Amino acid sequence: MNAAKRMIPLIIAWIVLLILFRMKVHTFLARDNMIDLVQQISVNAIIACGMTYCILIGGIDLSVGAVLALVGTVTVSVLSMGDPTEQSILRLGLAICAGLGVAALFGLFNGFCAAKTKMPPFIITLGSMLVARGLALRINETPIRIPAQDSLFLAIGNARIGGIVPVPVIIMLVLLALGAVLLHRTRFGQHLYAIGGNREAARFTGIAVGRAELIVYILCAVLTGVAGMIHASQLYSAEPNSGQGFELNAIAAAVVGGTSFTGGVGTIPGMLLGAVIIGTLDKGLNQAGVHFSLQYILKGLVILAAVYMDVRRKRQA
Amino acid sequence: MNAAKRMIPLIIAWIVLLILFRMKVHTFLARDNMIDLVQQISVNAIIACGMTYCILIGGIDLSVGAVLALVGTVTVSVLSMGDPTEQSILRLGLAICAGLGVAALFGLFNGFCAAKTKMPPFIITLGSMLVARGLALRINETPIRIPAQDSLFLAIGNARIGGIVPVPVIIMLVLLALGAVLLHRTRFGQHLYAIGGNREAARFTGIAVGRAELIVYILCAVLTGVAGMIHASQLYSAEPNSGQGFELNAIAAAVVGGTSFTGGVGTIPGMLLGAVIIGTLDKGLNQAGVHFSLQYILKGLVILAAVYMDVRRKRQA
Amino acid sequence: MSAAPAPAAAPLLALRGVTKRFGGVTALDGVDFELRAGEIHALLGENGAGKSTLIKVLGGIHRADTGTVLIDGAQQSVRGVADADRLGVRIIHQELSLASNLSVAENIWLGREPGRWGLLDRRAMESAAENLVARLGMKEIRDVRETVSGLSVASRQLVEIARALATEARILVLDEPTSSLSESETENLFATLNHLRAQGVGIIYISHRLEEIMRLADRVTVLRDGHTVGTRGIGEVDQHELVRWMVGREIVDYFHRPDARPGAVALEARGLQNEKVRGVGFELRHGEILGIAGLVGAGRTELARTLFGIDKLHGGTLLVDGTEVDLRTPQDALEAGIVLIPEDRQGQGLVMIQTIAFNLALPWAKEWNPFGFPDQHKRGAIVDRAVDAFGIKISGPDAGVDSLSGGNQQKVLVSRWMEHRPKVLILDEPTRGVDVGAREDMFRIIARLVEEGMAVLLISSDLVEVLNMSHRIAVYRDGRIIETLPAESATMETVMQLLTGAQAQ
Amino acid sequence: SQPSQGGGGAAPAKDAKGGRLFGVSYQTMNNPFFVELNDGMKEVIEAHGDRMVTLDAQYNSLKQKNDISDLVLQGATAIFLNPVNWEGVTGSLAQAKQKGIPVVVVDAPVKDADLVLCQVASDNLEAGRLAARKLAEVQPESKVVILHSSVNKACIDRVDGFKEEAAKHPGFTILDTQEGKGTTEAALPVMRDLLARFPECNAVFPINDPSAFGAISAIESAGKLGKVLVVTVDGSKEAVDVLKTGKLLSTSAQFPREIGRISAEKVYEHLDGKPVDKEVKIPVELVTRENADSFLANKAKGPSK
Ligand SMILES: Nc1ncnc2c1ncn2[C@@H]1O[C@H](COP(=O)(O)OP(=O)(O)OP(=O)(O)O)[C@@H](O)[C@H]1O
Ligand SMILES: Nc1ncnc2c1ncn2[C@@H]1O[C@H](COP(=O)(O)OP(=O)(O)OP(=O)(O)O)[C@@H](O)[C@H]1O
Ligand SMILES: [Mg+2]
Ligand SMILES: [Mg+2]
Repeated sequence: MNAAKRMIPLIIAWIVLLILFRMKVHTFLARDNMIDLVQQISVNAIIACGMTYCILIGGIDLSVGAVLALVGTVTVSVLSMGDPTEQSILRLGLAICAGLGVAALFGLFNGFCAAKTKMPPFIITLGSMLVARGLALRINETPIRIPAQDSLFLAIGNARIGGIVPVPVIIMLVLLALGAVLLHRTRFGQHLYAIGGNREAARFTGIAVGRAELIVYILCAVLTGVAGMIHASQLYSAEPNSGQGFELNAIAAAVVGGTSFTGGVGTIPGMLLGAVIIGTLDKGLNQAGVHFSLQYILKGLVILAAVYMDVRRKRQA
Repeated sequence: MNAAKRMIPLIIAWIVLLILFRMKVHTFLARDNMIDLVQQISVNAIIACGMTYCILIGGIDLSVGAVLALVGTVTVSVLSMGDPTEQSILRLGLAICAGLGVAALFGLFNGFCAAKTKMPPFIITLGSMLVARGLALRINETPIRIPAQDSLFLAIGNARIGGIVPVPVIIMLVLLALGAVLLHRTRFGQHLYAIGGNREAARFTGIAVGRAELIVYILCAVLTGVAGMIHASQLYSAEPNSGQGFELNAIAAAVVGGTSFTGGVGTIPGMLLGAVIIGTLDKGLNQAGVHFSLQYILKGLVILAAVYMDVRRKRQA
Repeated sequence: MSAAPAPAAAPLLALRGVTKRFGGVTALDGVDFELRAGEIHALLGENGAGKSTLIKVLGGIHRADTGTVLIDGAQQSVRGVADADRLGVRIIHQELSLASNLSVAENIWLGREPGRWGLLDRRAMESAAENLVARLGMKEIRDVRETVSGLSVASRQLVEIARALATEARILVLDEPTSSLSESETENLFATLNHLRAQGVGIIYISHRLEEIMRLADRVTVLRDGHTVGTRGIGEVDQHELVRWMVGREIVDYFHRPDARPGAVALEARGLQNEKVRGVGFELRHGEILGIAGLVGAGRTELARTLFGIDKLHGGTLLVDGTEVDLRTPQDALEAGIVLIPEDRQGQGLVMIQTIAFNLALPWAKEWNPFGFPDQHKRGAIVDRAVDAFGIKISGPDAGVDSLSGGNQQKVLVSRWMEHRPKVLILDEPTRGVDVGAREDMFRIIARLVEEGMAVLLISSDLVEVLNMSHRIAVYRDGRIIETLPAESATMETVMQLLTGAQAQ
Repeated sequence: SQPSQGGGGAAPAKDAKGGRLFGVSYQTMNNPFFVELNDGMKEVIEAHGDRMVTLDAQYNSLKQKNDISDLVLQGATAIFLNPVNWEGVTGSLAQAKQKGIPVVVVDAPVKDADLVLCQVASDNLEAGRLAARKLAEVQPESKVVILHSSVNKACIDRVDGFKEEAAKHPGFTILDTQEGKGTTEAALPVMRDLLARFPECNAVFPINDPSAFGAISAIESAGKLGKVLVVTVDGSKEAVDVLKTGKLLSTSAQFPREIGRISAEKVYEHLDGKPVDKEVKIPVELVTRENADSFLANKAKGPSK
C-alpha cells in the first residue's frame, strides 16, 4: 500500500516522458513501438530483478555483465558442438543447463564469500567480474555465431507469440511475477527485508542470514544467466566482450524504482517501473534523434532527479 | 603502527610477485622497467588517493573516469584555441585552470548532493558520471590532438627529470605525500576517520560533517583532474571516450591496500601499495606473455585473495 | 558455586563451567548458573562483569569455549540462535535489535512468520500481533502496521518484549529491559512477568536498578569479573550487601547533590519552538543542576537536540551568558559552550570501529593546531585521566571501544567531554546501563564540576536520580514544561502526580 | 597461482624461448578480423623461429601505451600496432624509435607516419565505395542510415568512401549517421530505433560485419527483412554465411590474414636491411551472394590481384 503510493510520482514522471516523446515522434505510442519498448528492457529488467534482491539485503552484484557474457559464450559453444547443421533438443537442453550451471556457480561463489567471509560484496563481485570476463574470453576471443539451424534457441530472443508478443517479454513477465511473489508474499522475502533492515537483528531472531544471502546471489546470477541467453539469441551470437556496463543499468533501474542503497527497501514492481522509465528515455531520445552525447547527459539528470524525488519523499514521511 | 603492521602481508605478496616475474622475465627488475612500473601506476594512484578519501568516509566516486575524460577534453580544447602554432604560458595556465575548474565543479556537485541530500553517493556519482561523459563527447566526439608546440603541457606526461625520473612520477609522489599528511597528520584527516566510523557520532562531536564531505569530493575530483592532464599529455591528445573503468581500478587499488568499504579504515601508503601490486601484476603478466583472458582471471583472483587476507586479519585482531 | 540447595528435580536450566574469551579478555571464567521453573532470577554485576556475554552464550549468539548447557537436566548443544529458539529460550537483548524498515507486526513475528509452504499470511500475522499487544497492555503501540522507524525508543523496547512473548517461552531472558521504560510501562511489564512466573516460566532478569530487583526477583546471582560470586534468595540479602558483592566496597550515598550556590544565568530559553518542542522557556544558572522529569516519549531528547543545534529552531530565542546565540549546527553550540552527551551511545556517541583512545581524544581535536596531530603523550594523558576518574575497565588505550561492555562504553562517552569544562552540560540519560558504583563515581565528578560553576541540564528516566541530583525539577510533557519545582518541595509523589495527573487530562 | 602458465594462442612456445620477441598491441581482440590478422602474422613469425606476444588494449589507450612500453622495455625486436586512438600514440612511437625498435602499423593508420616503419592497411576508402556502388546497382533509390564507429580512422575512411560514391547517385539520401560502436551489441538497439524513426529507410551501411549482424537482427525483429538492404565491410566467414541467406547484400572483403602476413614480412625485410614502403594498401574485394563460395575458397590466399 505504502509501496504503491511511493510509485505514483514515478508513474507521473513516466507519463510525462511518454507525452513529451509523443509530441516529438508521432509514432512513439504506436502499438509496435510500445511492444518494442518492453522487449528492449527485458534483458535489463531480468537482471535488475536479481540486482534488487542483492541491494535489498545491503549487497550488490557487479559481476552480472561479465556473467551474462560468460553464460552466452558457454551456451553457444555447447550449441555449436557436434553437427551444427542439425537441430537437437538434447544439445539445446545441455547448452541451457551448462549456461545456467555456470551462472549458478558464480552466484554460489559470490554468495559464499558474502556469507562466510567479511569481504564486501562490491569487492567480491568486482573480483568475480574479472574472472568471469576472463573465462568468457578464454572460451572464445571473438563472437560465436549461433548455428542458424538452432531455430529453437533463436526463438528465445526473437520469436513472437501470435506474431505480436515477443518471447523475451513473456519470459520477463513470468520471471518478474515469480520474483515479486517470492519477495512480497513469502517468508523468505520477508527475511530479505529484515536482513537489509538490520542484519544483526535478523541474526538474533534466528534467521539463517548466510543461507539467505547465498540464495540471493545464486538467484541473481541465474536470472542474469537467463538474460544472457536472451541476449545471445537476440544477437544471433555470443560475444565474450558483451554486457559491459550492464551492472550499472540494472542498478539504475532498481534504484530509480525506489530500491534503497542502505538496504531493506525496494519492490519488484518499482524496479520494473524504473527499467521502463530508463528504457523509455533511451528509446525516446534515440527516436527523437538526440545526439548521443546529449543522451548521456539527459539520462544522468533523469536518474539524479528520480532518486532525489524518492529521497525527499522518504525524508518527509 | 597498527596500520604499518597491516601492510606487511601485502609487502610480502608484492615481493613474491616480483620474484615470480623475475624468474620468467629476466629484465623485470631492471631499473628502467621498475621506473616504468611506477610511471604506469601514476594516473591510477593519483585517482585512488581521492577515492581512498571517499571510501574512507563511507562514500564512493564512480564519476572519476568520466571526469578524467572531460578534464582532458576541456584542457586540450583551450590549448587549441587561438594560434596553436605558438606556445603561450597564458594559454597553458588558462587551460589548466579550466580543466581543474571543471573537475572542481563536478566535485562540488557530488559533494553537495552527498552532504545535503540523502542520496547515496553511488547514485549521485553514477549520474554525474553520465553527465560528465556526455559533456566530454559534446565538446568533441573524437580525440583532440595537443598542438605539438605545447611542449610544456606535453612535458607533464612525458618529460623525465635528469632523463631518468618521469614527471608523472614526481607529481604522483608529491600529491600522495600531501595526501598522506592531510589524512594522517591533521585534524581534518582525523575527522574523516570519525565520519567514516560513525557519521552521527561525528556530528554530535561537533565535526562539520557536510563540509568535510564536500571537501573530500572536491579533492577527489581535483586529483582526478590532475590525473586527466597527465593522461592527456601522455597520449598527446584528449579522448572524450577515455577513462572507462578507471573508477574500478582506483577502487581496487584502495581496497587491496586495506581501505574498508564500510568506511573509517584505510591509509594512503596502503593504497599506494595496492596500486603498485596491481601495476606489477599488469606489467608482469604482459611481459610474461600471458594471454589477456588469463590476465583478467589472475587479476580478479589476486584482488580477491588480497582482500580476503586483509579481512581475515581484521577479524582475528 | 551455587549457594542454593539443590532441589530434588533437575533445574529448568543449568549452566556449568562456562568460559568465554575474546582475544585476550576473559569475559566468563567457569561460570555456574541455575534457573528453576517458575522463578525470576536476577543477574547482577558491575559493567563488564559478563552478564550479557553469559546470555549470549545461552542464546546461541556466542559459542562458549568450554562449559555445558543443561535443560531439564539433559545436556543440550546450543550452536546457533535457532537451537536456542527450539529449546524455548527467548531473549530481549541489551542493545535494541529490530529491523526498523519493517512494521511492528512483522518484527514481532520475524523468523517465525505464520503461513504455509513458505507463503506469508499477512492477515494472520497482523491480527495475532494486535491481540498480543492488547493482551500485554501496550497502549503505546497504536497500530501494528506502523513501521518501527517511526517509534520512540520506549515503544521499540515494547516491541522487543512483545516479540519475546509472542510464542510459548520456557526460559525468558531480559537484559536491562526497563532502561528506557517509564513507570507505568514498567509496572505493566512486571505484571506480565509475575503472570508468566505463575505459569512456570523461568525468567532471568538483568538490571542495574536494585529497587526493581528487590521487588521482583526470587533469587539473585552476582557476577564479578567473569566469576560467579554467589547466589542468594532475595529474602536473605539487602540492597547494601548486594552492592558490596558487586562493587567490592560500601556505597552509602549514591547521589552527591552539589551545594546550591547558583550564580548568574548561564542558559536562558524563551519560547523555543519546533516540531517537537512547543514553547519551552527556562533559566539555568551557573552552579545549578536543572532536572527534567518526564514520561518517556515526552520529547525531552528533542529539547536536548534543539539546544545543541541538531534540530532546527523555528521560533524563540536562546541566550548564553546573556548574549543571544543562533545555533544552527553542533559546532555553533560547542562554540557557545554547550555540550550534549546523547542518549544513544552506539548510534550517536561513539565511533565503534575505532580505539578507546581515538574516541576519548576526538573532542580534543578542536584544540589541535591545524597541522598537528596530538602527540602520544597528550593522548595517553587524556586516556589515563578519563580511565582513572571514571574507573573504566579497559585492556589498553588501543583496544576497540566495541570490546567494552555497555556500561563501560557509556563511561567513555560521558568522560570525554568532562575536561572541556563547558558552560552548559546537557546529559541525556547519562546512567543508562551504568552500574551503581560507576553511577556514584559519575555523579561525584559532575557535582564537583557544578560546584566549580558549570550548569547542568539533567534528563533521566530514573526519577530517583532526577530528584536526588537536581536543584530544581522541570516537569516536562508533550514538548512543554508544565511546572518547575524546587528540590525541597519535589517528592516522588508530587512529581508522579503531576505527570500522571497531566496524562489523565 | 603461477603466472608462468602460458595462455591461449598468444603464449610463446616453451622451446621457442631462444627466438626473437615480437609484440603486437591491438585495440581489441573482440573481432574475428584481428584474430585472423594475428594468425597471419604468427604464421610468418613462427616460420622464422621467433615468438610473439599479443596484447589486447580493450579500447583503452592508456593501457595500450603501457602495453607498448612493456614491450619496448622487454627489448622486443619489432612491434606491430593497431592503434586505439590514431592521434594518441605519439609517445609510444617516440619511445620505440628512441630504442631503435621498428613499429609497423596494421589496419588503422596513425597520424605520425614519420615515426613508424610502415603502415599496412586495407583500402578502406575503396571498401566504402564498393558498398555504395553495389547498393546503387540493386536499389538506385536508397534512403540510407549509417552505423558508424567514429573514433576509428579506418571506419572514418569507409564512411568517407561510401559518402563519396553516394554523392554520385542522385537517388541516394543519407538519413542519419549514428554510433554503432562496431559491435553487434551496440548496433542492435540503435538500428531498432532508427527503423522506428525512419519508416522510409530502406538501406543501412554498418561499417563492419559485427555491427551488420546487429543491424540484421533489428531488421529481422522489425519484420523488414528484404525491405531494408544491408551493405557492409569486412568479409568474415560468418558474414559470408549470412550473405548466402540473403539477409546481407554485400560485404567489402578485407584480407586480414594477408595484412598480418605482409606486416610481418615487411619487418623481416627491414631487419634484413632492405628498404620498405611507407604505406602498403591491401586491396579489398566485393563479396556478394554470387561469388560467396569462390571467395571463401580463395580467401586464405589473399586478394585476387
Ligand atoms: N565482542 C567482544 N569482543 C571483545 N570483548 C568483549 C566482547 N563482548 C564483550 N567483551 C568483554 O567481555 C566482558 C564482559 O562484557 P559483557 O557485555 O558481558 O558485560 P556486562 O556484564 O553485560 O556489562 P554491562 O552491565 O555494562 O552491560 C567485558 O570486559 C567486555 O569488554
Ligand atoms: N523518526 C525518528 N527519526 C529519528 N530519530 C527518532 C525518530 N523518532 C524518535 N527518534 C529518536 O528516538 C528517541 C525518542 O525516544 P524517547 O523514547 O527517548 O522519546 P523522546 O521523544 O526522546 O522523549 P524523552 O527523551 O522525553 O523520553 C530520540 O532520540 C529521538 O530523537
Ligand atoms: Mg551487558
Ligand atoms: Mg529520550
